[in-house]
Amino acid sequence: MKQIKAKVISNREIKPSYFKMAMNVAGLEEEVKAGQFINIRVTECSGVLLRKPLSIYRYCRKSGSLEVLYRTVGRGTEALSRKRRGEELDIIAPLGNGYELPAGPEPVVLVGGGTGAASLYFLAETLAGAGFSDVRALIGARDKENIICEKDFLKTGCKVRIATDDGSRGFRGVITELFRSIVPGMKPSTAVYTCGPKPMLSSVAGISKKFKLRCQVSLEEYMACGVGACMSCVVKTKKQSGSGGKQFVYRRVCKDGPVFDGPEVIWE
Amino acid sequence: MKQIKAKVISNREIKPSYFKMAMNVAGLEEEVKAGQFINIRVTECSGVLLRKPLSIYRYCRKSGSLEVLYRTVGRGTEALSRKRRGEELDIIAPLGNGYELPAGPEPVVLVGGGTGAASLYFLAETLAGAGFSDVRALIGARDKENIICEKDFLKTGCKVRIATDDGSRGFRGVITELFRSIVPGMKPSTAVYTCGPKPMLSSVAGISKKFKLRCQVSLEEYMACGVGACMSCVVKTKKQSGSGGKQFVYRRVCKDGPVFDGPEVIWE
Amino acid sequence: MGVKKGNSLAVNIGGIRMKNPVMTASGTFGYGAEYSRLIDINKLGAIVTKTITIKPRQGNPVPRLVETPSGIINSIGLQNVGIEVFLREKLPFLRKLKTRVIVSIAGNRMEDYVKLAGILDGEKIDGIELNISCPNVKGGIKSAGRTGAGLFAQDAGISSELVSRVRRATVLPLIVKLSPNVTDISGIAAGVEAAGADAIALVNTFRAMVINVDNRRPVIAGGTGGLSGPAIRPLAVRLVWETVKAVKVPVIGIGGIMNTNDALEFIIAGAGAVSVGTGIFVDPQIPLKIIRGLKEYLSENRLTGIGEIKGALKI
Amino acid sequence: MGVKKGNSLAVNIGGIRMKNPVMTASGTFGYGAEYSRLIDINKLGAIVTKTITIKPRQGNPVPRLVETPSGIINSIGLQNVGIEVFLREKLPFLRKLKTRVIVSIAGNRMEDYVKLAGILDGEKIDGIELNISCPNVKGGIKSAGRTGAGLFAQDAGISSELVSRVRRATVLPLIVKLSPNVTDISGIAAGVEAAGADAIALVNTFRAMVINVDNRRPVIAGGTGGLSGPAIRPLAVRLVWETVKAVKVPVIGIGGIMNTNDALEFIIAGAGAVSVGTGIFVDPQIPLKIIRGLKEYLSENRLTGIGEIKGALKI
Ligand SMILES: Cc1cc2nc3c(=O)[nH]c(=O)nc-3n(C[C@H](O)[C@H](O)[C@H](O)COP(=O)(O)OP(=O)(O)OC[C@H]3O[C@@H](n4cnc5c(N)ncnc54)[C@H](O)[C@@H]3O)c2cc1C
Ligand SMILES: Cc1cc2nc3c(=O)[nH]c(=O)nc-3n(C[C@H](O)[C@H](O)[C@H](O)COP(=O)(O)OP(=O)(O)OC[C@H]3O[C@@H](n4cnc5c(N)ncnc54)[C@H](O)[C@@H]3O)c2cc1C
Ligand SMILES: Cc1cc2nc3c(=O)[nH]c(=O)nc-3n(C[C@H](O)[C@H](O)[C@H](O)COP(=O)(O)O)c2cc1C
Ligand SMILES: Cc1cc2nc3c(=O)[nH]c(=O)nc-3n(C[C@H](O)[C@H](O)[C@H](O)COP(=O)(O)O)c2cc1C
Ligand code: FES
Ligand code: FES
Repeated sequence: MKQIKAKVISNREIKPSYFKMAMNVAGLEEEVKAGQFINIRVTECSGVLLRKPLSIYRYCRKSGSLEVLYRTVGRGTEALSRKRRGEELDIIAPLGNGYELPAGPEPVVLVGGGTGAASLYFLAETLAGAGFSDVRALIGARDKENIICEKDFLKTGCKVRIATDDGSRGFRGVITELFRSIVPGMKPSTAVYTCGPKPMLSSVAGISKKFKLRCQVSLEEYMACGVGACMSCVVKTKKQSGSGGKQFVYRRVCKDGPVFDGPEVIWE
Repeated sequence: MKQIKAKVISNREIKPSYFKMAMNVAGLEEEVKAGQFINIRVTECSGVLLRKPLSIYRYCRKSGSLEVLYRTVGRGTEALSRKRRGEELDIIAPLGNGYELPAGPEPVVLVGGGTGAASLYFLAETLAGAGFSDVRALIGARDKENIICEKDFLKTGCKVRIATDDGSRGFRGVITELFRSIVPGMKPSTAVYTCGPKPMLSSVAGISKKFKLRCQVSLEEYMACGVGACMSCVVKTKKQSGSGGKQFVYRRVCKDGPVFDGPEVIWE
Repeated sequence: MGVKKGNSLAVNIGGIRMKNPVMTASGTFGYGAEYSRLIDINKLGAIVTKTITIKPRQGNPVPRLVETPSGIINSIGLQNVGIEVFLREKLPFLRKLKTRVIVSIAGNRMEDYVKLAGILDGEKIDGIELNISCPNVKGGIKSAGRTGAGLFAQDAGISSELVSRVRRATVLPLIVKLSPNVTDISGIAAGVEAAGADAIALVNTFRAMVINVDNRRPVIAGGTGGLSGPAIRPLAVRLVWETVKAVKVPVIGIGGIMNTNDALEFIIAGAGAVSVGTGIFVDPQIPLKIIRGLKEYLSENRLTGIGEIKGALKI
Repeated sequence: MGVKKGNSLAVNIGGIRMKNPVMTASGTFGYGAEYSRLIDINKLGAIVTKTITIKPRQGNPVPRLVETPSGIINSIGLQNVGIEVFLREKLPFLRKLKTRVIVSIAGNRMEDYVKLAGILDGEKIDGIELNISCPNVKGGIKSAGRTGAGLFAQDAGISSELVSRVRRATVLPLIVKLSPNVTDISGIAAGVEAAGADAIALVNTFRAMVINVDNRRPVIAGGTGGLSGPAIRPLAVRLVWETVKAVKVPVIGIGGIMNTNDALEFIIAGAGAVSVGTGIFVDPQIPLKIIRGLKEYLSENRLTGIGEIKGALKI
């Protein structure tokens, strides 16, 4: 974890309201794992005060380039989308725990909804590099205009399936239905990773549990500090042994996560 | 007075921290006078809330182009300096009363300090257009790096004299000293116009009064509405007949000014 | 966006029937005329005038204004033309408008309010707003013969007494504008309601200070001023919500309203109407944009009247 | 910029000698360790820990946080590890630091404060801060057996009583953190001073509310939360200025401090030290930048110590 100035290398709109931004993080000197994120100060204007957390979508240690993939949803991401090559960003990176890779050569299923695909793509790349050959990516979105990273996944050698709510591409329906439909054929050793909206994560975790697949979920929560100090970003998790009489424990998405084991999380 | 969207035509740094911005105000449909100003919304970010008032530096009714000349001194002007060609600005224009032209073909002296030269240049252009042939412009600044509009004035046919505090160009000393040194040679019918920092205006007004020259001063005050509604931008002026027993009257720089007759103003 | 027929923005604020719940806040819209070339004033629900006093007031020295993060501080000190000139020169213009005209009044002593209300009682206006909460003038509690140097609106007892005295001086609808600079707004609000207020407006500005560290003086000539703008909106929404729970009369929500969403926050919290203040300076179109926005919100949510979401907060 | 020899930022805050007047505000700097990889904590004047309670607290449901114009609202609800785990697992790290360690404590009832102060009395810490002003927990006035539902710090009598009881339980320097949600800060401040406070910290957050107009629910799960950040700075500066006039003990200025200029505003208003809260989230370097900036200000103005500008406001 380090606070550095990162120069914008490029920042372009890959499709309406989705941006890819690359920046130079040469000073980082640290291992970066898929599932980790960075916290960006997007403007000096106090009207948008907090840093904005974005998952790491790509990282190349050699060139020192780090990429994020984001959708403009409000003031902060819009300010970010106006950054141009050469401008400097104040970032804190890398943050969070990241995905834990499977122990052996198990088959892997990645289930991504919306911009959740970004961190899963980085995971797919990592898995490919580590020799995992049976990786399937399921990408879901409202419609075909909102499908991202498809080509990225294909390039890593993944098998890719698409689901759209309106059926404009691939499976018609929510991605969890597509997931549910393929799970029965999976080996019990299959590792599931999922990132996206909370109801989707909850559902993927539930299905995985039912079929006894290990599932890691990457959560999002409103964050202030990003380093575990402020207790803003908590999620209800099952109490561990030794945590007394409590029914649950609030854990920090920024520090204890953002990746949690599916069964740990109390979905509400 | 109208609120319109003005597209930026150009916005360039003419010297360190001085910018010229041209915008298309085709919708204005109104006469624009030298000494008037516009009120610009520089950003949607609430961190800089108020509009920023800037004098009109140039206006061409035919092409619908309006120019301002500004120095970056804080958040608002800095945000403005980042605007690029094609972006739209929300402006209210034209505002204020503007300079009153001399009745006959009197000689004219313009005394400008800092960015005050901007509105005086527009006046010089107007005077040239109206056939005034004896116009002298005195421009003052800290040093030669901060002298602006010199060529502009020359092009209108003005005689130009420069004063710098550090003597790096022209007269060494404050512009009011230069003014004081030339006044004794002026005809009593000479019209004096001045725009710049308050102490300079006060001094120019004082010298003019002593030599019985008519002097118009263009004031600046912190503004909120710009249209005379909020009473933020007042200046103490001598009571007019009929204003009762008061020692002074607060008048609005935005609406009753920004141009006042020198002797009207109570300088403090 | 088609607006469904029958959608209605009309509201009744303590006897003042407005065609929509969007007003302009006192002191930010002058006497109306100043903005008449920029917006169609006739579309507004109501105008509240700059606060008027018995005698004309010069107001405070400059600087009277400074920008702060997402806000501004002002200390105008109620510069106004006085009731006489107001009635003679300003009111005729306002009367011609097709919007409700509410005259804000203030004084240093209770008697001033009573006298002004009495004078206005005979005039063709739609209501009176008692500004007992301006942080930029002297007077207040001390002038009522009590100890303490606060505003009238910082003392429940004095506020109630003032309102009941004014109540006897006029039959016009009476709006009482309260101060947010208090520990407990609900007691004060309940007090002025009991004393005869027809509606409550809040918030007035929060007392605030900015210091110039170079010359070590306050930036505002008077030392402190009143903070307004988006910075205070979350505080104002909370205060309106607390007030609504304490009274039955309508509450006018004010504080940092910049768009339809902001106006809706106040209405959902329980406000019967909203006033735009600082927002007018930023964009004079804001009140009209909000009126359009509220209509759309009603259509989109298949509501027939703004009353259906008033106080609809689920908590 | 060369720093003149002899310039001194050292301050004594109610018996706590700090090498500089720049602290971190409770709840925004965790237990110190969280930020240790991002800044050199040893350079800080003092750290104030997250508020500790007797038992561990789960805190409030999420969302606990929302951004507002130039501010944030939080309702963490004092999630903390409890005094036992704090002493065992968190304090050892803090003790090793070359900065002052102030432990913030709170409880639902007065006895909780007394008990915690008693426990901490024997520990190697530099001071205790009594958080009697957190707007996000239950307890307060009601728990003291009085009527009303406010915070301890909203009632002068209760605040004084609480402080004098805690005073008897510890010889450690006692900082009392006050609430800005009051009509008159000076009476409350004078009361806690008389009851034995060694210093006063303010402001804690302002109670605030944001509503989601789509689902018509408050964005913060608990309904309201506390507003902090630059939005409140002008209010905090005013409150510190009023407090300084009412008491002799040092006042720690808190509220929206983002840079040296902001810190100087508080100091010139009369604060003996300043705490950075929300600013830490925006840029963890802010406290260290302020320390450097204060040194430069002293040099540039040929001052030998920060005490020379403390309360230097000309008004
Ligand atoms: C660990 C993590 C990784 C993320 N990765 C990505 C990513 O790779 N790509 C992407 O497009 N988005 C990602 N997000 C979401 C992204 O942070 C928000 O979209 C962004 O902060 C919105 O800011 P805004 O000012 O544009 O919108 P706002 O108008 O402020 O808010 C829009 C919505 O965004 C969410 N949000 C706002 N601020 C924060 C914050 N500080 N922390 C968390 N959520 C917030 C809220 O739910 C809010 O309703 C991630 C979030 C987290 C917590
Ligand atoms: C009628 C008028 C005409 C002007 N013409 C020009 C011009 O042609 N060129 C030019 O460079 N500048 C001009 N100014 C000054 C210009 O408006 C300020 O420099 C600008 O508003 C500063 O904004 P900021 O956010 O960059 O600085 P800030 O950091 O906000 O303030 C820097 C200083 O600028 C002044 N200022 C800030 N806001 C306002 C405001 N709303 N109204 C008045 N003064 C303010 C204050 O004195 C402040 O101390 C004019 C001002 C007025 C009133
Ligand atoms: C420049 C200015 C002048 C004001 N004058 C008055 C006034 O004369 N009477 C009054 O009751 N309120 C006055 N106010 C307060 C506003 O009416 C309003 O209550 C406050 O600004 C909060 O709303 P806002 O955040 O939308 O501005 C004034 C506010 C400003 C900014
Ligand atoms: C996320 C968060 C948590 C906080 N927790 C505490 C706390 O536990 N105890 C306390 O006394 N104050 C707490 N505060 C208040 C701060 O210490 C500080 O008083 C307030 O935020 C104002 O300062 P600022 O504007 O610099 O943030 C918290 C503030 C924030 C933003
Ligand atoms: S964002 Fe502060 S603890 Fe996670
Ligand atoms: S800026 Fe409002 S009256 Fe001049």
